[in-house]
Amino acid sequence: MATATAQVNYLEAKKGIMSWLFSVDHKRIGLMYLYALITFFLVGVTLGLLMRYELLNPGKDLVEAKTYNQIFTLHGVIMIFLFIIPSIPAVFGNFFLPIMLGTDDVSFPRLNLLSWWVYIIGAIMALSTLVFGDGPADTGWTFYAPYSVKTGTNVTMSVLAAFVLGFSSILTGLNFIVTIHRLRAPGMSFTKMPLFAWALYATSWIQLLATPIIGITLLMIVAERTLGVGLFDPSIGGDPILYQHLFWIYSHPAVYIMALPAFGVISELLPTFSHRTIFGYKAIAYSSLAIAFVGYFIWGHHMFTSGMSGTARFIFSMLTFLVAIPTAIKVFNWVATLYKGSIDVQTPLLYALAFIFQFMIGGFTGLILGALATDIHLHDTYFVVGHFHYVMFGGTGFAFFGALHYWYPKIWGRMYNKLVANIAFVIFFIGFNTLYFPMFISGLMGMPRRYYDYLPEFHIPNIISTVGSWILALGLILMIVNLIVGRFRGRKVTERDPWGGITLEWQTPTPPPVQNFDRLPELPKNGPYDYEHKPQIKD
Amino acid sequence: MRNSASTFAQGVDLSLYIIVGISLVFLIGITAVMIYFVFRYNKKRNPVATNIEGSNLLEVLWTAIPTLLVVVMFYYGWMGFKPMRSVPDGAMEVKAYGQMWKFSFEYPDGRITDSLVVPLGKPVKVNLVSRDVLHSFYIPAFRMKEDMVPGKNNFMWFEATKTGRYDILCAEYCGQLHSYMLSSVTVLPESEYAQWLASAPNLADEHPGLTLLKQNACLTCHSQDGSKIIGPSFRGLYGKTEIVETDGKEREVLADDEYIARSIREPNADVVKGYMKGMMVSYANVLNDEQIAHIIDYLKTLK
Amino acid sequence: MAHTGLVLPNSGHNRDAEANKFGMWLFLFTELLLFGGLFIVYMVYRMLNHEAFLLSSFELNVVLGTVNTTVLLVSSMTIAMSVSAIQMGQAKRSALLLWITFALAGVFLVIKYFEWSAKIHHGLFPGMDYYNNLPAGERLFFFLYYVMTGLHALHIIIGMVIIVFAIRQTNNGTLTAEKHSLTENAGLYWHLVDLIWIYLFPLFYLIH
Amino acid sequence: MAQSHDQHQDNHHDGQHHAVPYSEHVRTLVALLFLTAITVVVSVFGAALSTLSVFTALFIATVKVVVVAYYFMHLKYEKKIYSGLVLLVGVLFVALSVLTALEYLNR
Ligand code: HEA
Ligand code: HEA
Ligand code: HEC
Ligand code: CUA
Ligand SMILES: [Cu+2]
Repeated sequence: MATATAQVNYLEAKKGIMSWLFSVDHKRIGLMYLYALITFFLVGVTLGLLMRYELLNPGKDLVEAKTYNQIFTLHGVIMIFLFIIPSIPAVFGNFFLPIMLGTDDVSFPRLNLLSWWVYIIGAIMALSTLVFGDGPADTGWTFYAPYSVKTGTNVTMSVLAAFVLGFSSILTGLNFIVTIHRLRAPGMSFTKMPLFAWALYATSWIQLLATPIIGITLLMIVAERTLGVGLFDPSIGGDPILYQHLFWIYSHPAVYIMALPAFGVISELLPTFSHRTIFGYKAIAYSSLAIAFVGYFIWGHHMFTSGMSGTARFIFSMLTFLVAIPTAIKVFNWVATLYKGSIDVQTPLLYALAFIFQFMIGGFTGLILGALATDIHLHDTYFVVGHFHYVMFGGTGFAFFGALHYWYPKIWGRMYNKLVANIAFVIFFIGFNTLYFPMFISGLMGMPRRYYDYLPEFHIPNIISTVGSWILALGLILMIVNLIVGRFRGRKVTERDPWGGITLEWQTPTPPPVQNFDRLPELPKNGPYDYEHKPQIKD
Repeated sequence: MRNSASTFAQGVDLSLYIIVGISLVFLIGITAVMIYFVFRYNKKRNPVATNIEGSNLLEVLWTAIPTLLVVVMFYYGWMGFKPMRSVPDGAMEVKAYGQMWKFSFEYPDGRITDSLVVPLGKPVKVNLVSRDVLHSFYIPAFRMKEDMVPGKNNFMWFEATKTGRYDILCAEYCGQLHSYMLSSVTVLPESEYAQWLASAPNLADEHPGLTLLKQNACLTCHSQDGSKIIGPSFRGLYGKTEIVETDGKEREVLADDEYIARSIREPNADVVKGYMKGMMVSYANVLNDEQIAHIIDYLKTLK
Repeated sequence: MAHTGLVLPNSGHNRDAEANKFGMWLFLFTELLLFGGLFIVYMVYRMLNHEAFLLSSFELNVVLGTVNTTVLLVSSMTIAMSVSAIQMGQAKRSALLLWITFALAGVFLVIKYFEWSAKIHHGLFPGMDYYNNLPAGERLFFFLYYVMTGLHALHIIIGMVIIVFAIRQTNNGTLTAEKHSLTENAGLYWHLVDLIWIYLFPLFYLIH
Repeated sequence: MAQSHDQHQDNHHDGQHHAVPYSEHVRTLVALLFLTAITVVVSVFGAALSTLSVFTALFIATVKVVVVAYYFMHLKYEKKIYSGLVLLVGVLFVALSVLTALEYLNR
């Protein structure tokens, strides 16, 4: 067995910006995604802050109606296509999937680099609308026809950007599927794979099979705008509702592209910090596949008021409820994993617990929207805005930051200040709930979304929300500053396993060498979370 | 929740309470258990973890119970919704038009209004028509919403249960002034409603051209004071020389009767320089020659 | 780059022809669904404009369509043979078969070109007068016809580029009986182009 | 779907083991041309049976697609998982279409 000779960790292996931009090392690509993502996230979040400021009072506070409309569209486009869809797979999937499988890289390293570049090109296209043409699109991230065909703003570029970003997503998914099928360590069968890998596997299939449909749909919008032919134009018999079908055939499954990797992260965090095996491994693993599959057939719940046939509304509502069941299974198994553990309360665990709480609120409000009667009332109100921020930000966003705190020492070989991290978490958590919970109230009262101005009776919830956004901002700034400071000044971490984790990334040196392993990885005897037979690793 | 004023409110609110109720039980229960575990099995209190792989009984239980519960939720959702799509016979019919950024209503007797007036306790069917892009006709107090889709006839119906005035909001994003696309529905006791219906539409002594501009929402895009909204201002339009683009070529035209009438009937034939083609839709089937003449007549007064 | 000298048992040689092929299949799935979106649009508009679609399909030339179908099927066979050839180590023959495939693809495009230009000559193209005066349903039909056959033609061109690469690598000896992923994948891609045409042909030319 | 054995590749390379004989390709082509001929004939002479011919045509096209995938694309010789995935994608697409069609049929 080969043992460690001179190890060069991946951070120091090569120097210079070019060695990053054209690196085919999955770890470096993961980090490049991280830096790009955080940048776009800050842009998106700043737009969110602006919107909240505008909504502080009825009437004009800051910007004109048209600008407001452009802001929420760009906010949505950035958050969905540039942040949340790539987030966990592109950063942590890239970095850790190969290591967790016990291999040295993904199946197609150069394709992986290409995905990153395609992503950057798409991002530049999306942001270029700020400068070119008549400003960013003002259609909402859904680009509903026929307004998206009529408006003078730069919809064409925004839509093309989404198309390009879709390709990046497809290539990442393709790479992960092949990697998972071909590069698992000997002895690691599918049912001995870490749950994070399972989650990525299910996600990748959605990326692969749903994204092309929105690609072609968006191209049709471009064709309508530039060639003047009307596929969705009612005046020649086109059907705007068909656009909605095609859009949601992708975009509903896409919400599980956002959620499943987060479920994967939580399934890693809980066993590590409870120091025990996960409860119901198979149930969690297979429920990911079930969610991915059922998720394809419920897109119609976004269109309950569009004049669909009663039959369709019936079917879509029923199927929507089906998807709650595999999610419920996950939640119960997670909570059961805490039972009789030996729980070490660290920052990542706090994010995981907040995730479960907030995702439940998001999920339950999803059920309210999935029920026909209530959705008729709540569709396109702030209730929906509350719902999706709870699942996307309170869920996936929190899982993302949890993952960042969890894998941080492995990635950089340093540790952030834990106390500051916990304080930032508390502020973040309070801010989040203050910001988004009032949206359920204003939604129930009947305040429609995408409103530049609103009736005075909605004033109070809006004030609370806006104040919440400031608290949230404070927490986020504190967290990010803490992480940045830790990167340069933090305590050096050299032990392989600072949290006592068990999956293979904790067997490699910290930070990992270019080839990921300095000795053959050792699998625990009974599955990936078998703490009783945890391989002893010495430095 | 806001006051409820239609027969649907009960079904909607009931399904809301049921789902919220079940959800709260789970939310509070699960959160409490979670927090309890974190304290009880903290590593200080419980230094050695017990490995439990899982339990088939529990898996079955927590698959079956949520399944049952979601069936209940679905059932109430469906029952609350079902009546919304079956209009009772003999419902009174009104046509509602949505266009950027104004609702208007056409009654069977031909009168056109800016806001809806309906009798108490009578089913009213509203036929929803869009003249340009998607809109959504939303009356929160009635728990009722349905989209207006161009090129497609959609409808909704309701029966008001309380007199009063309730907001109508546009709930589907439709462009710049989406949040200003408001109207209201006034529910009158039957006798007052009959009175309203009998009274002649109040035309006041406004210029008929101005009335038409208001009724057709022209003024949401065209100002009368020279400022630019979505379209060019009407002030000083008549008799001015416009630079327009016709079939991709720029040319100058005099804004005379013929040009303005054409701009209303085929707005995309000559597109004024600096404005978007396609924003304004044709009013050829909405305004007749006489009405267009009234409008032109009025535009002449806007010096 | 072997800093540690450690070779993981599952990495290097699992990045092989099998992985390439698997990746290619996954890519084909995305292509199928890309066209799938258009097929759904076709389906819906056909349901909504039944008569108009029937009428319009008479405008298309069944003879040319049939010839083109035959051309594509034959080319599918030649490229499949080319894969067999390289597997048996007959590089020369493999390259020749690829050339034939390439030529047949060219024939397909030329015929398509004549079909399109005949239509355009009649003013049957979005934006032209004749087209603009058609009833709505027929306009939808022709628009879909252009988009779907156009996207298909684009795939043919991409396929031809891949074939040229395969020919070059066969000739300079990069592709061999042991290592011929490119030929195999070019073949798979080409068959996909064929598969899609197999549906496009009846949907546009035959169903009246 | 657990294909744990698919990673224990020994050193022999894939594809090498089955070079499909040319004659099989020729037979496949003949079959495909035959099926094409049927569709054309049915459609040209069966114009009266319009809706019927949609389904016949699509059915024959699907048979052709299966033939191409099975022989030309070597599914016959590949591991079962390939056919399984192709089937899955096919089913998924059909399901999406059917669900959409249902909506429009019930308008
Ligand atoms: C991460 C993204 C994400 C996730 C995971 C979800 C999850 C769900 N969503 Fe959400 N949704 C969005 C993102 C997401 N959504 C977005 C972005 C929009 C708006 C798009 C736009 O218009 O701009 C939206 C809109 C949206 C609508 C349309 C609203 C409208 O416009 O009218 C609906 C309607 O059915 C809905 C339903 C659901 C349901 C039922 C789930 C379910 O998957 C939730 C399942 C989870 C649970 C149920 C909680 C956990 C379970 C338990 C604790 C066990 C106990 C359970 C039971 C007893 C049942 N969502
Ligand atoms: C992951 C996805 C995500 C995330 C994280 C967020 C985050 C936020 N969103 Fe988001 N939102 C969406 C996705 C997301 N949103 C989507 C998809 C829509 C629908 C768009 C549409 O309708 O088309 C939407 C719509 C939407 C609306 C509705 C607009 C409308 O309908 O009119 C509102 C309104 O309040 C809002 C607010 C916010 C706020 C306040 C944040 C907060 O997180 C922001 C909190 C702010 C901070 C934490 C500030 C941090 C500040 C700094 C760090 C300073 C940095 C400074 C510089 C770089 C100079 N969002
Ligand atoms: C949704 C916005 C919108 C509405 C509603 C609208 N218009 Fe317009 N209108 C425009 C735009 C944009 C233009 C400039 C582009 C063009 O010429 O098509 C325009 C141009 C015109 C012109 C030519 C002006 C000039 O300067 O030459 C006239 C006249 C006109 N509109 C009349 C009307 C009338 C009358 C109505 C109502 C019955 C109406 N418009 C409703 C957006 C609108
Ligand atoms: Cu009309 Cu929004
Ligand atoms: Cu959804």
